[in-house]
Amino acid sequence: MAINKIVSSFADAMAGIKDGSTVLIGGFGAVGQPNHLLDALTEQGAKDLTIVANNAGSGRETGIARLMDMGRVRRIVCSFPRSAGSVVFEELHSAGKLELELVAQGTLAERIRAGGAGIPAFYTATAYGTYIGEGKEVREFKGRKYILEEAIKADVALVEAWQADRWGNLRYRTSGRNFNQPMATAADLTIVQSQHLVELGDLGPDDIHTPGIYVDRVIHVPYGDPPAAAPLAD
Amino acid sequence: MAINKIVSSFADAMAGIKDGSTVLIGGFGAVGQPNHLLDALTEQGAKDLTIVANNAGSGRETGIARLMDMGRVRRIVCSFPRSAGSVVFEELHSAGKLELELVAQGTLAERIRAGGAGIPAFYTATAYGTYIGEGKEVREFKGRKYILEEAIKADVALVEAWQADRWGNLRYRTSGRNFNQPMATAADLTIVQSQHLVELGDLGPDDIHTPGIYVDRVIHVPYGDPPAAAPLAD
Amino acid sequence: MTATATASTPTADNIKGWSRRDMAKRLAEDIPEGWYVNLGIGIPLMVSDFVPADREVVLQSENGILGMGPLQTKRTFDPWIVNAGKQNVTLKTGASIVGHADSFAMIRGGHLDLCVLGSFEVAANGDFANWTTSLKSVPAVGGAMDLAVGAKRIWLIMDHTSKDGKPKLLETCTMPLTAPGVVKRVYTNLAVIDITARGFELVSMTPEITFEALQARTGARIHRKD
Amino acid sequence: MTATATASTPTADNIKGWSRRDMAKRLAEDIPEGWYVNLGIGIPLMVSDFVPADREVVLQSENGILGMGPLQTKRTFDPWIVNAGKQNVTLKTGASIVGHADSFAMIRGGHLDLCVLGSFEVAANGDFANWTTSLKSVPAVGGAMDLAVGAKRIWLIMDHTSKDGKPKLLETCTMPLTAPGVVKRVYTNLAVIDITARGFELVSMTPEITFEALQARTGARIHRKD
Repeated sequence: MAINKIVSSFADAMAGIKDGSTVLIGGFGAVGQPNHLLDALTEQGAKDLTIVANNAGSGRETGIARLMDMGRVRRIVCSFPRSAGSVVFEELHSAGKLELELVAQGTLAERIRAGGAGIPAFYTATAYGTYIGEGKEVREFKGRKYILEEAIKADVALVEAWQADRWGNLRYRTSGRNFNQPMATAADLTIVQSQHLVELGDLGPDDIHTPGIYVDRVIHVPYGDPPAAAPLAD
Repeated sequence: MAINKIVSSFADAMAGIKDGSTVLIGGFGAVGQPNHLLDALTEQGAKDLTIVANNAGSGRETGIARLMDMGRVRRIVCSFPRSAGSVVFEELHSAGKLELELVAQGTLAERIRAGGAGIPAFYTATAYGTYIGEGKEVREFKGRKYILEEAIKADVALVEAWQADRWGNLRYRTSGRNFNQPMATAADLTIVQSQHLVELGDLGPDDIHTPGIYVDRVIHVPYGDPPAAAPLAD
Repeated sequence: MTATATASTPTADNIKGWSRRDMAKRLAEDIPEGWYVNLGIGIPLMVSDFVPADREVVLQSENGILGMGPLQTKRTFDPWIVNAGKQNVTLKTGASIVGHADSFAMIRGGHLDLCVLGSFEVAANGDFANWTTSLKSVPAVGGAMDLAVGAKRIWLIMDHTSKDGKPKLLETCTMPLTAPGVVKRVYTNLAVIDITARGFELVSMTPEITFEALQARTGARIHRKD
Repeated sequence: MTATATASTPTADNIKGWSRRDMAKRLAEDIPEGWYVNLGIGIPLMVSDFVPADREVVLQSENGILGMGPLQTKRTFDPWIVNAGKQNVTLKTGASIVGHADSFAMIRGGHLDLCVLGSFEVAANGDFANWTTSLKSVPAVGGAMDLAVGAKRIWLIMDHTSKDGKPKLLETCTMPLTAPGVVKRVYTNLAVIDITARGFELVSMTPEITFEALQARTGARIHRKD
């Protein structure tokens, strides 16, 4: 026998995700988004979800937007809900069908990191004295004011990686690291779609971005490159 | 002109360290200890120092023990002050000439990480209900009790790395990473002794353990391997 | 100090002042070699084009890049590298990548020498408002509040007045704050103004305008440097 | 429950029970494949020698190793790799290294399935004391308190009594606690005992001893499993 976290079907990858789960979704822009896992979650059927992600999706046909459009999301925790194309978010939110918790991007990242690190709460200067900080506990340390923020610990994390081995050790490709790295640490069930599967030992001990202890399942999804963000100059 | 953090003398590396400074010292056991920087600090003359390190030195001739033996350390913050050979620590501490703040190892690492990350304080379950946690603020989150711990931010960090470039980007070798990595982020002046100097660009963007923003000065100290911890079997 | 000496409609004299490129260039020339700098989306990002070629300045992008280079061209295309504005950018030699938690630890830990942001409003006490004009619709905040409190200094690059001539440099911000008391300097089309303990302090201004006319376009007293 | 039925000096019958190797072996056989395990310095580290060869268990070392292998030999010598006890150890294929902050984030974040520690005392409520016998001299704590609260379960491996026959499994610890209420199971030379809501519960014991004699050597009631 041997540890083998690699699964061969999306059904196996998604098995056991319950209604009411909190789901972390990696990615920043189009880079590092676990789109195939999002599609698989849509297929799997869990509903009444809380989604934690930097953005609230765009368009209607894919990813977070599709999941929301199907009425499967009760609440979203994010820093940048509104952007070009976030039509589903805006429809549902303005109709009162989707709760929003707006979080500063760094606080979001740190709350997730804290969730993975066993820190239940921490103080931060970010958002003190602003609308987002209103109602939060304020405390002074060494003459500066901070607010208290609590950790985010999730049931499920959906992560995209560049390379993975059977222990679940991961490497990301440049900007694909983003939220994937902290999110991988902060869920009871971390599911990874990886562009490449490699042999155990191919990733050097000093070169692993996410140690396998954080990863539960890996599925091979060699989908290629994300789309270009915009037309480029010659 | 160009950014060049590489200095060529220990005097340049240590310039400006003031009496009364708090100094973080990397290393765990003999591995990753910035011994040449410690000698240079001894030479430089700053006194009334607060030292933050996992151990309180061993022997009398080198490193932290020598600095303490010369009467230059007022206070030490560490998790494992007492071990085989910590004679100078024990002499000074029992004579009332050296203050000790005993901190659980993980709390020490996290307080340093918090210092580098702009988190003034955080809650942790470690040491709740123990002698070390006595007198600290207790707070309950989701039914579990935690104590409040404040960040450690230092004036100086002494760090040992395996590779460094002129921007101060660093890589460590296996167990040499230890406290060096968080400590590099948590001081106003981070000074690195590096076994190897490499050209800018030799360290791949995905492979840098400490980005150069955290590093102020680098000196080339190709001292070779640390000693074996103990005699080995054949 | 009153503004009675100036025209009742301050913009009627049609002073345009510096162009956006001029503003970005002035700001770029004030960045010393070796600074670590985060440039906000939009005009702030233009600053990178004007850093003198012989001066090494390291640009950070909140999504985890330290050592960001210019926008990609078809020749340098790599869709895996994006900046905070989700544009495809290049990496400079020496660049490093970290994840989001480590990137914001870098930002919030006080390691950036400078963050340059655009803004709707700024007040004489250093408050500024750049993330939303109103809380009526759902706003997006992104990394603005983290950068605002985390960088060693915040410089704003913004128009001195709104299109209809209303001051954007004020005694007190009217829009939802991004952060209180953090702005150190403002580069506008009309002037460069420091924010100190006594409020707005003039550093320089476009030759097209008089001090009195500048004051008339500003919602709080501008002090001259001693 | 009283201990009156047993000899007044419980160790006079000279029962030794299991050897340290036996204890380590019993514990090792209870670790399922795929668990992430931190083994404390000393006897706990012996456990790694007895994990069945066909069972993959991943060992963590608090100084940043995940996937630690056996001690180095002269043939595999690499002075850059040490464990928490500062012994030179090997890395297994698939091992990864992190720094101290990330290693203790792993430990404190509840990611280890198991931590095995030695102990001076353990109480029926799950409290244990393994870091110092007294606060009179300066103690060293290291990572014990972090591991104690961070791992999903704490199993202790320890002698059932002191050399002079005093129980180490107690109603209440007398020495300074490492952590309150965290121990799930105790492997001693005489028995394997779970700690549940009702206190000590016998899992198994050495055939050399009777339940009554075991109880007499224990400072709190031992329940039989239902």
